Amino acid sequence: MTLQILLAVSAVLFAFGLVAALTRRNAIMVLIGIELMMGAGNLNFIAFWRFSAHPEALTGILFAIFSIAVAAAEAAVGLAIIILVHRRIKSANVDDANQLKG
Amino acid sequence: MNEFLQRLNALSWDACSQWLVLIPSGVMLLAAAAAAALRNLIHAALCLTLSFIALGIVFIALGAEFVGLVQLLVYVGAVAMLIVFAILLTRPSDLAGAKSPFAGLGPVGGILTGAGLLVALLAFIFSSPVAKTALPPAPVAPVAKIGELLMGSYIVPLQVVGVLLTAALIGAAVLAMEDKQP
Amino acid sequence: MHLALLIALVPLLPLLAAGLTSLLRREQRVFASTLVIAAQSVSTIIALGAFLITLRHGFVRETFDFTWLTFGTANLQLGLLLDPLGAGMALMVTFVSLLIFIYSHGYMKEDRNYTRFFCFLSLFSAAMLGVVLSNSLLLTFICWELVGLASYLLIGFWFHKPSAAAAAKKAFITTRVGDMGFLLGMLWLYSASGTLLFYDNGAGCLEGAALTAMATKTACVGLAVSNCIALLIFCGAAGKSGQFPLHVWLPDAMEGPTPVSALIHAATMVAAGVFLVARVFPIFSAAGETSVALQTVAWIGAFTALFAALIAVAQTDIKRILAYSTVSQLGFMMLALGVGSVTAAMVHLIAHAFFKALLFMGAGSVIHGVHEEQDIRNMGGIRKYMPVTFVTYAIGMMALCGVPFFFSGFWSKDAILHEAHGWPVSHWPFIMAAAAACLTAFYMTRQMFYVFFGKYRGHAHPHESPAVMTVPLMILAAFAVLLSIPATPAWPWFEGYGKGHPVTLAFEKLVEHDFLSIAGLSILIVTLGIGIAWMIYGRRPLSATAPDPLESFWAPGFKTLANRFYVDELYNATVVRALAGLGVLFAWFDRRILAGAIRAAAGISVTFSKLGDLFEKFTLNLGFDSSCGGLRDCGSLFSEWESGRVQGYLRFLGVGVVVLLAIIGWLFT
Amino acid sequence: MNFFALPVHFVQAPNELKAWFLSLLASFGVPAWLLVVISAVLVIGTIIGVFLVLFALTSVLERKILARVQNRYGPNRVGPCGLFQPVADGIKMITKEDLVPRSADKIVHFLAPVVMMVPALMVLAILPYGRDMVPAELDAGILYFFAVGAGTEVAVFMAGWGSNNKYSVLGAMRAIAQMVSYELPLIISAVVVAMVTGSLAPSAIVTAQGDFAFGFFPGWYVFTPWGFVACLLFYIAALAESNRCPFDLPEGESELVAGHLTEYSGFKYATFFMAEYVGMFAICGLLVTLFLGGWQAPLPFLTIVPSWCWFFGKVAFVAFTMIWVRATLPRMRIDHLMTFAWKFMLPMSFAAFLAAACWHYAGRGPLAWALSAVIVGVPYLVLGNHFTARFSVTNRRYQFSE
Repeated sequence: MTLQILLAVSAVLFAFGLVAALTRRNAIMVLIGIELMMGAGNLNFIAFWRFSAHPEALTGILFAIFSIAVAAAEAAVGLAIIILVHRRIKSANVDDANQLKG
Repeated sequence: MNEFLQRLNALSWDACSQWLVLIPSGVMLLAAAAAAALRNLIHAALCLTLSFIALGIVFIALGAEFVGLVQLLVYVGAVAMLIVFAILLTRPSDLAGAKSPFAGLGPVGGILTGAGLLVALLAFIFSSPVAKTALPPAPVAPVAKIGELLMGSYIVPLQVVGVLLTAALIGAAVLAMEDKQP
Repeated sequence: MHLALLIALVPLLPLLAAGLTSLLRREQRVFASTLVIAAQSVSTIIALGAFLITLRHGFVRETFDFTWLTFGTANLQLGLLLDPLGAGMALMVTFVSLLIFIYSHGYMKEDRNYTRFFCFLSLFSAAMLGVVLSNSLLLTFICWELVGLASYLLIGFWFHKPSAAAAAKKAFITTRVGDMGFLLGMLWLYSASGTLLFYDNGAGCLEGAALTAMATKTACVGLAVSNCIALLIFCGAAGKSGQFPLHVWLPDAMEGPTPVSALIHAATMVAAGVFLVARVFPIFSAAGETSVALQTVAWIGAFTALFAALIAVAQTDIKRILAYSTVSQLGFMMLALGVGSVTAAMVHLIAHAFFKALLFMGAGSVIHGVHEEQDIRNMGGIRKYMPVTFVTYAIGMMALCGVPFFFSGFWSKDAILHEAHGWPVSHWPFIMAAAAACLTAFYMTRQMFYVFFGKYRGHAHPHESPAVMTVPLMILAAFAVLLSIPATPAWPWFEGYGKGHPVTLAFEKLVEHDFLSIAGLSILIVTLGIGIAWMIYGRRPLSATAPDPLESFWAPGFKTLANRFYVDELYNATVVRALAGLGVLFAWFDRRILAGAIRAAAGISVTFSKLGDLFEKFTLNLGFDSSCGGLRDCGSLFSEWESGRVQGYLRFLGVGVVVLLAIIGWLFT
Repeated sequence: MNFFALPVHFVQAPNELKAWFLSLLASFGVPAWLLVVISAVLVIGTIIGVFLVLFALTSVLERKILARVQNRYGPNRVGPCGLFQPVADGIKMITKEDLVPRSADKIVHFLAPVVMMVPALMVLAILPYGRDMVPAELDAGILYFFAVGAGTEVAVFMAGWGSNNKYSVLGAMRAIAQMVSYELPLIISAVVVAMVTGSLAPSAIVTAQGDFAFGFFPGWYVFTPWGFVACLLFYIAALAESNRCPFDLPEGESELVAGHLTEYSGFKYATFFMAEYVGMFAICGLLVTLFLGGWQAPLPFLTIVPSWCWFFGKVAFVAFTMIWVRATLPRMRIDHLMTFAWKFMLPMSFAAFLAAACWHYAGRGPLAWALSAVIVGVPYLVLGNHFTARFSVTNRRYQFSE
């Protein structure tokens, strides 16, 4: 097993997340896509840590932990916003939230 | 006797670690693809959960046991449940009447963008000499050391993350609070 | 260790009391005030003990440091410091605060939120004590911001009044402008000296090595680093101490309850700025006795002193006059610091704290007595109804004016004038300060005549305040007189205490030539001020409706003064308007330029599709529907650029990343 | 990272037996990888077997204890004293028709009981059943327990949503809200112990509780002020996590038929039932590990009794108290339940956290004792006062649902 495989897996995961975030109509699906991309980022952290010359510094691990914490905060706030928007415009569709359009 | 069992354990671990990474990776990618593509939101969320679980297993198999468990705890225990809650709370207008699962721009451009990015990334990954590093011996990441680092060198980021999470908690509560005057 | 614990208790006790009080219910009034006053008393006693320690052992400088955070190789240390400067301040702050707390018990008796009030008061005092006793600029900054927070809470205590809420916001935001400078200065200091501890056995930022390094390195426009840092820190001090041009919040802070005004103006908030400059004085003077930083301080101080005194002449609100007098007196203190005399500044700070607290509480007593009337034109003749208040207020007024010999203000102000006179750079600050002193005597006498003499012009029934309010007044009055003893040049006790050498009684200093000339001058100034005021206001009965005698003398000038030189209006017209204008500009930019660009792109694409359309219609009429359809799709795709769809933007982002990656790949492989 | 490690100790009969068996196989020339598999299968099989027997026993004992409390007999027909009742129940469950609603999401509906069962069994891997008897000696065992345990919520949701029944969805939502809310105090009170021990490994936590004060008083964490509070919080949160009375709202039959279990019958229902009980044992086991000294004997001279006996004895005791609570307390109302979690349990667990920190830094002596007692006592009095004031007996007020 080489680093290539892990990075390729992570790239594919990122692409899936990006496609979901770009094409899906429901805001929650967009959020799911973003979470997938975050997961890909974390996989990269861990992969580079595993293959690094100084794994005992644990840098990748700590970065991944912080990244997970940030992702959790982002999900909480993002979903709260989606629920609030839904309450306002009765839709969770990203296309319908266009009140700020000039 | 004890040494015999220990030797056994070490042997078994080396033999299966590569497959312990690759098989969950495959599962994770399949689940992620399903999560991105499925029309039914709940199914998508459940596939996302499966993908997170598989990702956690990949982390554990790569030796980052703590991160893997945190990943499971945070994503499966909290984020997935939040998403599911949000889906159920926003369901009535959306699950039934959606004409197309895709946004108004249509899927083609998005998929093309994603594919383009994937091709670019893969080209880099497969041409880079860094990525050809062979697998070094398994590092150890003892929890105690992670804790020491978090409370030592990384104390400031830790505090900042604490503030961030508190702010997110309060912010989410305030955002989702019922309006007193409708 | 035990001493450190004891010192830490001084700010911690009020803090703890504030914390506990915040948990109490609104009805538990007696418990709250007892708790807060008891904590404050204990911390006063401890501060007294600390003061005695510094008194007994010659020159004392004890530091107690501990590490707050360690990250990487750097660690942030906080610490406490016991030296004459801090101990004297701490004693003054605790004592004056204690008296104000007791007074508040009487003043706020009727208020519904009595418990909350005491909680905030205690927090205020704790924060200020933290500033005073800290040995680390970082801890100072933390407590400094806590002072700001507490002042916000207290000024806006009656937040249901829109003016009070606005005043609280104004105080908070105006001081924040200065604090930004303070923060930058602190960061620069940390990067320049590697530590934020004041004194650390030779390694602190106020000690030899660091100072030399900062003074010798040059930053921008030929200024030494120490000067830049000092000026940035002075921004913060100017904000808190209400120096021009950040003085605008201080008079508005009168919207809070009167004990708060007393606390802000005497013991805590405004003193913080002066104290800060005194504390980091070595940085200011690192580049020489007349460094750029010190000159700036001196000029701003002198200007503020004169400027605020001028404004005070034309005010009619009893508390507003006192507020501008505070600004003016703070200018005096800054002037003293700027000309290099920490001692003179601190003496004046402490003396001023006592008599200004006395004046504010006296004013509160008057306001209380005439049923919440604050306009001096509606008062008059109150000395008959409130004799205790009158006598104590008169003592405070005479101390503030600098009436000779028996009042602390005379000696402290005299010392400042003396120092300013000896300043080698310029004589103008001295002249401005002398004029300000004259004006001080004038407006205070004017106020006395309006409030206490003549016939009562209001409609309420004035009455004397209860003992819980008058006893603190009497104590403060006693101090306003007694403090004159250690402030005379004949027994320069403060100077000796601050520098740690023994003090001897030397009456011959009183008859030295340069002292005599300055003292004579200041006696003359005071007499002049009081005399003119008596001529204008004392000889004829005053009226509530007729214009002020000065106004009938020179109306436009008086109006400018009464409107505070239009500084607030100036800020509204410039800063506030500028920000609003910036917003409009951005909106215009957004609408015209950005949207225009997008529209142009869309127009181009639409033109292309139109061309395609024409092409189809007139040239390739048959069989090319599909290709032209493709062109039209292309056009509509382009026109979707201005869709307002978030995913569209995200898509552009993705495409951009791909393109960038492609470019990088093409360039570097 | 050693899931299959099995250290051996002479007096530990089960370990000894396994080692002997494996070496016997090795002497017959069985390849090493097969030995590993056999070793794992042996351990896993033993654990599953033991817990299934425990489940069967408890299901009948619970009914008998409940009956005793309610002054009636309970099952007493099948076998001696009705002890074979679970066998009869099992046969009944397996032979029952497996009903799936027509409109249900078939796949999710089918997967839910499986997903429910997996974490319930997986968490058993890190419990120290006796001295040197940890199936998986994990560095972050406690974290593993909670991380894997989070899967239960997914299963509950799948069951509720997959049934396509409004009672099921409501029940599942309630269950998830309740589990998420009570997971906080649960985890924090476990973190308190980890913090004091300085390790997340269950075996280290048990070892840390092994000494005796004054030569006879066990050093279990439950006997410290913060530990006592954390233990009670953990116990209450454990009741809520395993959806047991008085927190069994998700399955409250008077309101929601049977919550997320409404549309399940036959073997799937039995699986849920089993998973719930195994989950209960697991969380009792964790409670015993964290606070009640794990497999440590309560008195020095009692160490001659095998350690795993102590572990299972304590688990049985905790499980008994849970049954007792179920027989005694009425069900809570949903808003009371949430209020209790967020406004009482959470602040109290923070207080326990603080108290433990003070206990550690004050030197773990008598002073530390007094200090931590004050730190947990004051919030308890304040919060308790607040709550009793709110729930004091007054005239009835009617609240109408909207």
